[in-house]
Amino acid sequence: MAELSYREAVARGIAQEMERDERVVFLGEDVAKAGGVFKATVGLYDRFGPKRVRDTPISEQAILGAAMGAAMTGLRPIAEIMFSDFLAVCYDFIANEFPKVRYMTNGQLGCPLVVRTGNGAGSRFGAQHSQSVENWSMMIPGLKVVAPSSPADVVGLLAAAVRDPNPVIFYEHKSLYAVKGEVPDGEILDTLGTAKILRPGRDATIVALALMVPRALEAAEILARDHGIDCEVIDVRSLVPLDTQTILGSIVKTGRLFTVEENPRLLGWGAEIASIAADETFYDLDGPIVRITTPHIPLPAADNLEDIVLPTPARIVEKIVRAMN
Amino acid sequence: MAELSYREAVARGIAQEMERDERVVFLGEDVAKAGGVFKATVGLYDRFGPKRVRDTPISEQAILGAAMGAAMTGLRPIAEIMFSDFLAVCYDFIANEFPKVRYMTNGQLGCPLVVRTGNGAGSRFGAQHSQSVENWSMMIPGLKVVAPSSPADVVGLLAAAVRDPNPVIFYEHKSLYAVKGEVPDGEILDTLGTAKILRPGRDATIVALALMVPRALEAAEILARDHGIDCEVIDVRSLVPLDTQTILGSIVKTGRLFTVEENPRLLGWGAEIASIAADETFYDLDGPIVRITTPHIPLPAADNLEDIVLPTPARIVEKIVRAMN
Amino acid sequence: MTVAEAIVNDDIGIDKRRELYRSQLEIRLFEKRAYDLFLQNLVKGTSHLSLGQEAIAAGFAGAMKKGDLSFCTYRGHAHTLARGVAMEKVLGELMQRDNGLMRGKGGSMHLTSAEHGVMGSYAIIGAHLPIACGAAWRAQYLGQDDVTVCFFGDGTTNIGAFHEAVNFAKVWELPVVFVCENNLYMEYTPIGDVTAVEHPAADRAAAYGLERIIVDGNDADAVYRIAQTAFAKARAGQGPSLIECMTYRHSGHSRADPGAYRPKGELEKWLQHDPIKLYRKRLGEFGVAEAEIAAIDTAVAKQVDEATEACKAAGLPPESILCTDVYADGGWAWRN
Amino acid sequence: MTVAEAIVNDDIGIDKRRELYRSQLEIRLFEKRAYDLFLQNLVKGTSHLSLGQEAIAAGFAGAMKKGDLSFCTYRGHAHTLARGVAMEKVLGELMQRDNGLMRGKGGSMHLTSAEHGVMGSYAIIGAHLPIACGAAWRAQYLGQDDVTVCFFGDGTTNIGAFHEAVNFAKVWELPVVFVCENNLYMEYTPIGDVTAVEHPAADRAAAYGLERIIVDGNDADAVYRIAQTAFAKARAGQGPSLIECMTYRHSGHSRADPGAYRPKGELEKWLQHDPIKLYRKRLGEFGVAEAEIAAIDTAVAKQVDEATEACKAAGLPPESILCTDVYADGGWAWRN
Ligand SMILES: Cc1ncc(C[n+]2csc(CCOP(=O)(O)OP(=O)(O)O)c2C)c(N)n1
Ligand SMILES: Cc1ncc(C[n+]2csc(CCOP(=O)(O)OP(=O)(O)O)c2C)c(N)n1
Ligand SMILES: [Mg+2]
Ligand SMILES: [Mg+2]
Repeated sequence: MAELSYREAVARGIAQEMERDERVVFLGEDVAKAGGVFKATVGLYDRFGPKRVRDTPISEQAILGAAMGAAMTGLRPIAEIMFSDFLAVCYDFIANEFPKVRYMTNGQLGCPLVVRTGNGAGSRFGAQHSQSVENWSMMIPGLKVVAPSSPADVVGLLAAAVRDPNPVIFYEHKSLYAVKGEVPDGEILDTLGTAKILRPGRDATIVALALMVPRALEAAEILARDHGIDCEVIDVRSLVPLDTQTILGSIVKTGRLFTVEENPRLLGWGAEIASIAADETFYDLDGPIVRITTPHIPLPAADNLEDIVLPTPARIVEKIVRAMN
Repeated sequence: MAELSYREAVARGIAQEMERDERVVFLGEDVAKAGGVFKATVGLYDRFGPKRVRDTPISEQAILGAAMGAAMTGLRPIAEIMFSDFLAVCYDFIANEFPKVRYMTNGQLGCPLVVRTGNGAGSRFGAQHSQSVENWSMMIPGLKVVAPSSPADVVGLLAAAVRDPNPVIFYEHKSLYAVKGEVPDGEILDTLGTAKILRPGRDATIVALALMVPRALEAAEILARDHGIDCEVIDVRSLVPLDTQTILGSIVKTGRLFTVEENPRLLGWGAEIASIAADETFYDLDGPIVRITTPHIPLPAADNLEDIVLPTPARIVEKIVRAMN
Repeated sequence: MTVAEAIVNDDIGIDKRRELYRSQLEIRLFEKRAYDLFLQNLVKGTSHLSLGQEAIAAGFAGAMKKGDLSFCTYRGHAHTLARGVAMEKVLGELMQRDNGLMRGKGGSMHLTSAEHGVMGSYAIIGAHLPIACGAAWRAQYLGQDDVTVCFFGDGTTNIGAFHEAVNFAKVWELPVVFVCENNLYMEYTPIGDVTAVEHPAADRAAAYGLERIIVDGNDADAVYRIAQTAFAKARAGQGPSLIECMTYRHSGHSRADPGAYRPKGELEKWLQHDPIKLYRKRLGEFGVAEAEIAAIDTAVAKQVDEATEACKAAGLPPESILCTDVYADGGWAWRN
Repeated sequence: MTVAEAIVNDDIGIDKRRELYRSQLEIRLFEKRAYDLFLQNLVKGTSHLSLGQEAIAAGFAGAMKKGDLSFCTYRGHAHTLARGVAMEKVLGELMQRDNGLMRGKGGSMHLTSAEHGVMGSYAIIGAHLPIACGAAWRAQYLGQDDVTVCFFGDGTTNIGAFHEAVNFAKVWELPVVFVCENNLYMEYTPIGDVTAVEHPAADRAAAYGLERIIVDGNDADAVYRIAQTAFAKARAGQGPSLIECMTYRHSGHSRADPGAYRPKGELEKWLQHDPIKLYRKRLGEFGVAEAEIAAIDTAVAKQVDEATEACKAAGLPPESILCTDVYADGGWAWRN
C-alpha cells in the first residue's frame, strides 16, 4: 500500500499496462519528454522510450485518428487530449468514428483505445479550459465513459479501460490531480460499469462523480450531523456502462434521489439518471428528484466566482435540506 | 395562404430575412449556385447574388468561424452545415466559441448568427448521415436551439432565429423536407422559446420534436380511438429557451409525461425534460415518466432496419398503453 | 513501336495488364448496374459512382500486396471491388440486403472488408486520413512491411484533417500513401472556385516536405507505376507520399444528380479520355487479341448479372442484428 | 551612416520610433510585473508571457489604424496593451478583479477590448483564424477599409483550422493578415520536432497561393515595415498575407514553467538579440538622447506601479455578475 497522488496514479496505471502489453502505446501533446502539462505522465518516456511514448504536433484530429487506425489494426493506444474542452476540435472522432466503426462494419473492425483527458473546473482557467464534458461522450452510442474520483480508482479503471476492447473516454479531474490516496501494491484491475457506495445511508441517495464525490461525502457528513439526514453517497465512476442496479437499488431503499453534477444544468449526466429513476423507481420515490448542478452558464475565470459556481458542500446541504422538508 | 414544402419554407424564410436586412448573408457548401444538396436554398443565389449567397470550400471550421467573425462585427450570417453529423468537425465553434464569447468578454461582443443543418434519419444514409443531434447543442450554455416540424414553423422560427441576437442552431429534419403545409402569406415572425399544444388532451402529455411530432399526433389519434386514452401532444419546437410553462402546465393537467425522441437514448432532450418534471411536478405525476427513444445504438443503413429503429406511431401507442395500465 | 517491341520493353507485364483491364471493367459495369438498380429503387439510400475514375482504383490495387491496407470514402465501390471483394457482397450492401458486406448495417458509404485489407469507407470528409496514419503507424511500430493507402477527393484537401494528417505522417515518416482523386468537383462546386491553388493536393505537397506528384489518373499504367514507386518508398521506411491523380467523374456526384453545373462540352472532352477505352486500346498495342478482350468483357458482364440476381434473391437483414455489434461483446448494453 | 543621415532617410520617423520603443517597454515591464504578481499568487489561474516577443506586438500595432481589428491567443497581454488598452484593465483581469477588462469573467486567456479593436484572445488553438476571416469578410462586404490582424504561434500551424482559414481567406481575397509568431516552441516541444517543414508558416504559404514571408520578429522596424506592406495590400483589396516572425520567448510557456526543455545556451543566445535592447540602441542611432530614453523608462515603470497599486486596491468581481451576459438580453435564462 502506497500513498499516491491522483496524478501519479495516472502514470502508474499507464506504466502497468505498458509493462503488461507491448501493444500499448501512448501519444499526445507534450506528454513524452515533458511528462505532460499536468505532469501526469512523468517518467513514462524515460521508461518506455520514444517508440512507445510519443509527442505529437498540435493536431488533435491526427492524434485521435492515429490512435483509431492503430487500434483497428492491432495496437492498444492511449491518447491524451490535454484539456477535455479540446475534444471539440476532434469531436468527429469521438462522435462519429470511434463509436460507429464496429457497428457499421457489422463487427469486422473494432476500436480498442483510451482517450485520457483533463476535465473539470477549479483552476481559474476560464470558460475554455474548465468544462466538465462527460456528457459529450456519454450521449454517443458505442463509447464507454469513465471518470474516477480517487487515485486507486484511477489505476484500476485506467487498466480496465486499456484492456477493454471498446473505445473508452477517460476523464481525469484537473482539480483532483494533487489529491492523495492509498493505492494497493501490485497489479490493480478494476471493472468498468460499477458504481461504488462510498457511504451507506437510509434517508436519501446522493449520486456524484469525480470532484463532486468528495463534496457529496462532505455534505453527507454535515447532513447527518446537523440535520439528522442519513444519505447514501454513490460514486458513479462509470457513466457508460451505467451501474443502474446499484443506483436504483439505493433509491428503492432511500426513496429519494439527488444528483451532484459539476456540469452546467442542461443534459448533464444526472438528467439521464433522473429520467431512468422517474421511470423505473417512480413508485419507490418519496419526493422530487433534485439535481444539483453548476448553473447553465459558461464558467467564469475569477477565483471567487468559480468557487461559487460549482456545487459546494454547503449548497448540496442546503438543497437537500430544503427538498427533504 | 400558400401550400409550401418544408424545403421551400427554408428558402422562403431566408429570402424574407435577406430582403428585410442587408446584413443577412448566407454561406455553406454547394448552397449558392447549386441551391444546396437538399435543394432547400434554390433561388437565393439568383435573387441575392454572389456577394450575399456564397459557396465555400469543404471547410466547416472556416464556415462557422467566418460566420462568427462576421456576426461579431456587424453582419447577421446564416451558415449551413450540410448534415448535422458534420457539426462534429466544427464542434469547437458550437461548443466553445459561439456560446462563450459574450460571457467571457463580459458582454463586449456578441454572436448573432444562425447555423442551419439537416438533421435526422429516414433517408437510409447510415450512421454518419442520419443522426438527431439536438442534444449536441442543447447542452451548451449560451446557444439557442430550434427544431421545427412544419413549413409554417420553419419560416417563422427561422426569421426569429435570424433576428435573435444570440447564436441559434436550427435543426431542419431531412425527412420533413418534402412535407407540405399551409404557410400564411406575407412576413412571418414566430417566437423562440414557445412550445405548441397541437392536440389538447386530458390523460397524458406527449412531448415531441421535429419528425416525431407527426408520429406522436398519429399515435394520439390511435390511442384515443382504440384505447380511450386522450393525449395532449406538445411540439417543443425550441429546446433552448425551453417552454417549461407549457410543458409543466400540461403535466399538471394530465398527470403523465411521455417523451418521443428520435435521438438515441442517453441524454436525449427528453432526459432534461423528464428530470425537470420529476423535480417540479413530482406531486402532480400519477405514474412513471416514460421516454420513447431510438435505442442507444448507431443507426443502421438498411431501410427495413431504419424503419424499425426510430419511434413509430405503433411503438408510441404500445409504450403508452402499457404504461397507462 | 511494334507490338513485339512493346512487349519486350513492358515493365508492367501482360498478365498485370489483363488484370488492370479487367479490374477497371468490373468497376465500370458494376457501377452502371448499380445506377440502373438505383433508378429501379433497388439500390437504397445514396450511392456515389466512380464512372470515369476506374484507373485509379485499379492501378493502386494492382500494385498493392496482400496485407496492404486501403482506406477510402463514400465513393468507395471502385476501391472495394479492386481489392478483390466479391461483387455480390458489395452490391448486396448497396441494395441493403442480408448478403451485403455489412449485412446492410453500414450501407453504400461504409463498404468494408477487413479480410481484403479494405479498412472501411468513411463518409465524413477528411476523417480517414488521420485514421490511415494510425494504421501505418502500427506497421511501423510492429516492423511489418505493409503499406496503407488512403484515397480521397480534391475537395477533401481543404478540410483541416487533411492538413493534420499529412503533416503527422511526414513527421513520423509513416508508410502511408495519400491519393487525391482530383475529379475537378466537390459535390457540385468546381474545386477551382474554392481552392487557393490550382492543384489542390500537389501544390500543397511542399507544405509537408513532400514531392509534388501529379499523374494522369485515367491511365492505369501511369497510376500503377506511381503506386509502385510510392509503395517501395514506404516499405523502405522512407515515409509518406501524396499523389494527385487527375480524373473526371462521368456521373453526377451521387444518386440522381444530373450534373447541371458542368460547363458544356466538358464531359464530352473527358469521355474522349475514358480510362477503359484507353486501356482497351493499350491492350491491343501490347498484342492482346480483340477476341481475348471481348471474352473478358463477356465474363465481366456475366459476373455483374450473376451478382445482380444473387442480390435480388437475397433477403433483408433480420431485425435480430439491429442491436448487435455496438460493443465488442456483440451487444449494445449501456447499463447493467 | 551618421545620425543625421539616418534621420533624413528614416522611413519610419522618430515619433513612431519613440512609440515603438515605449510600446515594447510597456509590454516588457508589465509582464515582468505580472510574473512577480503570479509568484505572489495575486495573478490567478494561468498567464502566458511574451517576454522577448514584444517587437511583434509593437510593430504590428504601430502600423494599425483605429478601426483595424486584432485577434490573438491566450498569449495576448502584449497585443492587448500594444493597441492602447490601459494597463490597469489588463492587469485587473489577470488578477481577476472587478476592474479588469472583463471584470474577471474572462481571465488572462481571453483579453478583449472591443473599443480598441482588440477582438478577443482565444484559448483553443486555431479557432481565431477562421473567426478573423469573418471579421475581414464583414469589412469586404460592407466596403470598409479596415484590416484584420490575426496573431498565433508556430505550433498553431499544425492544426486543421489554420489550413481551413488561410485557404478560405485567399479564395475570398479577404483583408486579413495572419501573423505567425515563431518562438520555436509549442508548450514544451520544439516546433521542429513536430513539423514537416522548417518554417511552419512561411513554408506553407505557397500552399495557399501566398508569398513566403519571414521577418526578424525581434526587430520592431522590420515588423512595422512588413505590417505596412501587408496592410496596404489588404486595404487595396489584394487579399491576405501570411507572415512568419522569428522570435523567442525568454520566459516559460505559462505560469511557473522553468523551460527545462531548452538546450543549453539557447536562451542566452536570444537574449543577445533582445528586441528591447536592440531598439534602445536603435533609438540612439537615430539621435534620441539617452536622457530622453531614460525618461521613457521611468515613465513606463511608474505606469506599471500605478496599475499594480490600482489593481491591488480593486475589489473582487461581485457575485451579481456571475450569471449575466450569457444571452444578449443580459441574462442567462434557458427556460421560461
Ligand atoms: C465534413 C463533411 N463535409 C461535407 C460533406 C458532404 N460531402 C460529401 S461528398 C462531398 C464532396 C467531396 O468532394 P471531393 O473530396 O472532391 O470528393 P468526390 O466526391 O469528388 O470524390 C461533400 C461536400 C461530408 N460528407 N463531410
Ligand atoms: C486545440 C488546442 N490544443 C492544445 C492546446 C494547449 N496549448 C495551449 S498553448 C499550446 C502551445 C501553442 O504553441 P504555439 O502555437 O507555438 O504558441 P505559443 O504558445 O508558442 O505562443 C498548446 C499545445 C490548446 N489550447 N488548444
Ligand atoms: Mg472531387
Ligand atoms: Mg510557439
